[in-house]
Amino acid sequence: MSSLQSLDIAARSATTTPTPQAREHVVEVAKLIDVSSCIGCKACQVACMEWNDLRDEVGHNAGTYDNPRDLTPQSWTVMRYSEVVMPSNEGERLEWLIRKDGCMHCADPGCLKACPAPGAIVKYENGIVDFISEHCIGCGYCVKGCPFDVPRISKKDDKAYKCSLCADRVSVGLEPACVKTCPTGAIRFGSKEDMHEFAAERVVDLKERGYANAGVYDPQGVGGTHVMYVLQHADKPQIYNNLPADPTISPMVSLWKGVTKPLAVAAMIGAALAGFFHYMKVGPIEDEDDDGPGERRATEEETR
Amino acid sequence: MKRTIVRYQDSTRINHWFVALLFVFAGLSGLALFHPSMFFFSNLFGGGSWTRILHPYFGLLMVFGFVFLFLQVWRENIWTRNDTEWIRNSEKLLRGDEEHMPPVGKYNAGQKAVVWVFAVSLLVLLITGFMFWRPWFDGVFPIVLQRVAVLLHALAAFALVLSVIIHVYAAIWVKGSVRAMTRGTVTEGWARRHHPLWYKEMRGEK
Amino acid sequence: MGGNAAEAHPCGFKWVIEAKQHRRAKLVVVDPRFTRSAAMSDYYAPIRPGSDIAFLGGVINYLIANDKIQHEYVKNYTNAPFIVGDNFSFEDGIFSGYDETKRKYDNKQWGYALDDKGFAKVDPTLQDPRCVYQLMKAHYSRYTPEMVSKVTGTPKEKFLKVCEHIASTSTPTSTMTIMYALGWTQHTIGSQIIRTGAMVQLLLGNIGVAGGGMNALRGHSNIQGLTDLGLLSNSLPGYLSLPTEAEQDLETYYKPRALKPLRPNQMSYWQNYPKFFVSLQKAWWGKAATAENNWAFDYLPKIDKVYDVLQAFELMNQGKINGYICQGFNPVGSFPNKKKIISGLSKLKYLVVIDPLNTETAEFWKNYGEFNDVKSEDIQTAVFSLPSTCFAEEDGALTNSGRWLQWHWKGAEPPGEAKADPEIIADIFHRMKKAYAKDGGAFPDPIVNLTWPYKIPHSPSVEELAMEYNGKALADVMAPPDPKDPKAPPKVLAKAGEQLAGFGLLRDDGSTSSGCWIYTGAWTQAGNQMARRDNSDPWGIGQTLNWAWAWPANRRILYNAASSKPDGTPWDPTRKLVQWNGIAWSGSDVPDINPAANPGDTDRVQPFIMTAEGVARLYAPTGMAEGPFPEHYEPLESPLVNNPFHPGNAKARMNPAARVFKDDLAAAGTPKDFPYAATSYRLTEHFHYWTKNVLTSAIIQPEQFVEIGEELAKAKGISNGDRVKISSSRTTIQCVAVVTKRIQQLDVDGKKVDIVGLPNHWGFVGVAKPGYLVNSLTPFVGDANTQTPEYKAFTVNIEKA
Amino acid sequence: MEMNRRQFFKVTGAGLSTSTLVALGFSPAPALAETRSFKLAKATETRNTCPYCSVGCGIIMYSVGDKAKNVKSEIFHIEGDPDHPVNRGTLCPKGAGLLDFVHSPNRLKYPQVREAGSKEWKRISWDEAMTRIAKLMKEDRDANFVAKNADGKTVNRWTTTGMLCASASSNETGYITHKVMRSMGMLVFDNQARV
Repeated sequence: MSSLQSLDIAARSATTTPTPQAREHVVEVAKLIDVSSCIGCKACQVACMEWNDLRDEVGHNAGTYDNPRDLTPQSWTVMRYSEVVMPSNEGERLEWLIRKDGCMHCADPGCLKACPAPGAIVKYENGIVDFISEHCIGCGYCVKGCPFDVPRISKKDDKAYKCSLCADRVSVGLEPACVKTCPTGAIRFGSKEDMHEFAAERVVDLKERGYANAGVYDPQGVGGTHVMYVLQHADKPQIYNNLPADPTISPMVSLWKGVTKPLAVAAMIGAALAGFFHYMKVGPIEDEDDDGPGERRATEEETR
Repeated sequence: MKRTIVRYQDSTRINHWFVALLFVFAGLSGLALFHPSMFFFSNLFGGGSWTRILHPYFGLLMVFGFVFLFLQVWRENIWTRNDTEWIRNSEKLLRGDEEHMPPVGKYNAGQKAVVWVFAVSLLVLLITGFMFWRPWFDGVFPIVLQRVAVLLHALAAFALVLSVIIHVYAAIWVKGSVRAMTRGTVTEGWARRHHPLWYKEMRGEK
Repeated sequence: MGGNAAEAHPCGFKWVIEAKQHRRAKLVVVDPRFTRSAAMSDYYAPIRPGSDIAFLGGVINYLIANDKIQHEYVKNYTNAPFIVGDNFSFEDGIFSGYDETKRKYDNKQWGYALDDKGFAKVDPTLQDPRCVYQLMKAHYSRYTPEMVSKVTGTPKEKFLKVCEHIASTSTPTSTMTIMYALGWTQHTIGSQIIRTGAMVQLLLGNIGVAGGGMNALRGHSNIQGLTDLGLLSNSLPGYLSLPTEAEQDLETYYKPRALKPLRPNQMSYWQNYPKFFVSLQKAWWGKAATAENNWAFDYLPKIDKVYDVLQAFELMNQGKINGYICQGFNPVGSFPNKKKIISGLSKLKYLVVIDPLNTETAEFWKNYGEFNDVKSEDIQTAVFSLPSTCFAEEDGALTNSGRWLQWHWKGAEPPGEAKADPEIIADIFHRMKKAYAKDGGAFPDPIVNLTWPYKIPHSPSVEELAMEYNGKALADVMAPPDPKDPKAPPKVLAKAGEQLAGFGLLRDDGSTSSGCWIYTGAWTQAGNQMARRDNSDPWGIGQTLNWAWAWPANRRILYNAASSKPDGTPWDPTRKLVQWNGIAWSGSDVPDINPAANPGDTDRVQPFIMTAEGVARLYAPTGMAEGPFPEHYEPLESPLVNNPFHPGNAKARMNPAARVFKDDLAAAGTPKDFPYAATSYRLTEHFHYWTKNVLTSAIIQPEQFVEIGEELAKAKGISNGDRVKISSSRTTIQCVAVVTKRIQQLDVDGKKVDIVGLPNHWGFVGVAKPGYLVNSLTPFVGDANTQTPEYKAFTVNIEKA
Repeated sequence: MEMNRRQFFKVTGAGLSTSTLVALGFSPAPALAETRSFKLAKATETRNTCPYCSVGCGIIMYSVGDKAKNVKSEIFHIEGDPDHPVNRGTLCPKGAGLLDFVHSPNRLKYPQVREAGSKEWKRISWDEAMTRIAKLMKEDRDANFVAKNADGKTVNRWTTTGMLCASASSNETGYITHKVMRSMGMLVFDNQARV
């Protein structure tokens, strides 16, 4: 019985039976991050911290603007800064590409596929992938499953944490905190369809300004994502601080969590049953002293 | 009173049952994480988190115990040509016909195979287990390596459980075997019938 | 240029992105560093810190040379046709009227040539060699693209590309706005840099039009409000100014302030100065201000010299100041040359700090090891720290960059025993008043007679204070006799006791009172206009006249009559602002001109109503301390040994009228010891020295660092993340080095110049990592007009730590 | 397949035990998938302006309690004001972090004094602090007030005590501060507009 009638669950970790899906006519939401309008001000990081009552520790400056240095259980989104020199119609041009890193909310989430704990990871009907910490057992399988290396396990409580796309705000009809606060409107929120339309407009504008390969990043390798990027150089996503070019769930994970496991369980149960029926059919090899066949032959020899 | 022969010393038996018990714990807690259908086993260990915490320790202890057991029995389990012959005829044995089986020493080929599968799979389980043992080895291994480790761990676990099932069934199937491990002695008939070479050897000494 | 809106004003920068997305606007950024604004730019060009006038002078030269000027705008709305007097001259970097010993100019020699009726002569054809246009053309002919590239270090083709972008807005239908901030103000030639920018905008016809203008991105949330209310050493509320010693009576006091128009029929609004001044005196001293005592003129202190902050700390160091009160201000962090600031404070008898947060100033006497190495026992200053409320714990109005007075409401109680500022000030006032009433003392009159009409004397309510600065009628305010019907009984515009609706109702006969004339209209009889929250934008160009209230008279764009051609029709029909419809001026904003002033008249009322000329000033005969035309001068501490425009004249290396004291001039760093050009600036994650007390800001930008280019790093063997030592002629500090492609090495005047960037958000108090106050490095020198210290261009040396 | 009685019991026994296992509550726990409850549900909203830069963004402050007398209103969340025509609900990293300014550990809570030469603060009452300050100011003014300058002109100025005013305080605070300090003849008097 999910206590969340308004946002039905499309998929649940480690659950072999389908979740309640009668209400599937739900708008799929999406967050669009337009890297070409992002000024890297980190307002989204602060809004996320403040809304979710998270406070990372005050780290060090290691020679870049990236603070905190990486996603952590207390930092669900961080800005990644890369200074690249790209060819442009006026020769070389320095560009400062700043990408908001965080959960991509995949349509086919690797974390959910890898998670062994029932109900620890759920994907709602509107596309949000959320961690239900109360069921999380802290095994770290989600870290193996995620193609974008996003989930982080907290040392304090052994629970996995990541951006929840403000499922609590979205469930009462508000937009996520980072979307609302973004000063330049680089982060937009709405139905995935609308976001694709807006992204297309942005790509047209970017192409006019000399970015021939501008495009939308919505990788189909994971069935499309509910967090999409507009990139000035969509042909080379890796220059955005190694955003994977074609992210898919690792074959190891799909093998590991795919069809092999049920077969293995079946094989084990099968072996036990086979033993049982074999016992029924062939019957045990008795251990009587004298009338066993092998036994008879041996005794005849010595007693002679 | 049937005459019996001593098959296993007390220390070996205690060691065996120590490993067997830990196998049950490690196995059940492992199976809880293996497939959702068996996740309810985690309730035996106090819930999912405790299962995840205890499982590595059970595994470690089991391997630790197994090492001693292995040191005691590995000499008798060296594979000989005779064992290949046994394997070729094992199909008949399964149908209950023991006559055509070649004479066997202390361990027949089936038992040897089981021991070696135990050893290999426990080794793989140990190595791969460390690679994603949270939280102690959290950041030590790259994620790509951990993905391989997780897969191998599952495969090795599967092999181990399967061979344990076979091992247990064999013991039940061949009447009189269980007492070898429970009381350490077997009946002379059992020895003569199943392990003639070992029987001769024991009589030789006696 | 001169500002980094993406980092310092991100939510304001949203509208640059909107313009790019909806109007396909182009963003051009010229900055010593490739900032986060530059990351959004369509075109970026590097520039050496302190060489902005050279760049902009080059732009003026380019516009004139390539005839990219909006001629009709320049001819009608600027003083280009005005004829300059004969004794104005300019040789080798120095204007006429310079007194070298006092380092001051006497601007009487820069006046216009006046005709017999006292009006300035004009030559509409702009051919007269002494007309402003020709003089300007000659003055900036020296700023050739080659010279500009030599001085600024900006590669020539990049400079020309920027000029191309700027020139494209010279047509009436396309416009440009300049968004500048401290990047332009914090130089010894700061005010003149801004004037050069304004001149560029005037040549392009971009002032007074929608989407145009000179947008000063001001710093603090209410810096505009406090400047409007005159909290400056030489000011009174409403941009009135304190009398100087020489002005002993009202007559001489009014004369230089109530400017008579220099062209016939111009509004020259300052001629109403007496109405504003008398209303202020009545607001402050009520009945004690009467016609007999010149409306309590002598209650006001008279100025002998400018007591700006640099002067204050100079006097402190000379032991001439005993007490200092820092209300929400952290001079130890924000003023240049920290050593001099600390030594000044140490000579005080008492220091009072009123602040919601603990600051470096409050603890200047405490030893914080390498970050503040002082001996407490030698500092004999008694320091009082009084906790005050923060924005969330008080009602009131703040005035933003757009001159909007916005009311805000209190959401929580202050922590502990903290009190609101009005309460603290009231407390000081009452104790002083009681002491003077009881034991007398020096000139008690202005204190004991100060009006204090507040219902709760020890805690004046913000509503009462707002109503007071809006102003009210003390007696019935009569309309001036109607010329058409002189006999008609005069109409009563406002009854006694009523709040006044606008400064048009202020009188100089003592019948009205107003604490700040430009704020009249903020709290009228109809109530608190500042609390209005209707954000409708009927014209679709972002004009929300019913949101809050803007001074003056809720006008949102100043000089908006210039958005129409001389005949009153709009320059750009697609973006109308204010135009003449035959009967009156009207449009999407409150007209900044007499609504009935028909543009068709021969001497029409010109849009720039505050200037005596009625038109904008390309040539400034008064008002600027260092010359009517901006001229490039090097910063006090420059990597160059001389001013490339005037290599031979040592007097013209630095701004001849800059605010600098003798010992600081002598102690300035030389290019030999400190070869690298340095600039200090803000990051978007922090607000000066304030947010290092804020955990979220500390998390996203935890530790002090310096930014250097890859060439300098290679030369000094510094790799990314190393600790480095940065030294200027005043001290040495240490921090982490960020080696980046975003700072390029420039070649200037045949020399390679590296730039060192110093963000200034760290100190020894706060939750962020402790750091050095960057202003320990900066020189103690200020702008000639505003005395703003030169934080943006000085020289340092850098070593691996 | 002959299954004798004893074996039969063995099989049914195993089946019985597992089912009791389930009955003992070892069945998989009913999975609750609950998002975090919406924390602003019954908070009190107050409109305010961000105190940092001069864009003057509108903000909404959410505080605990519904202004009931026994509740000391505590702000627990600050967000942008979507109605404000300039920022339309957006906030920069500083504005979004205003909550940590209101609750900064460095907020001053009571008056303190540092005596001349001492190494640390000493807490004092408001009354004692203000009495001493007023006394110091009056003494300094009476001692150094200049009514007439060298050549006899009335100047009525007091330049030996100066003040720096907060550019982040409201117009009302600025107005009353200016009115009081100027009435004392203070000339060394500035605000952040100077830097």
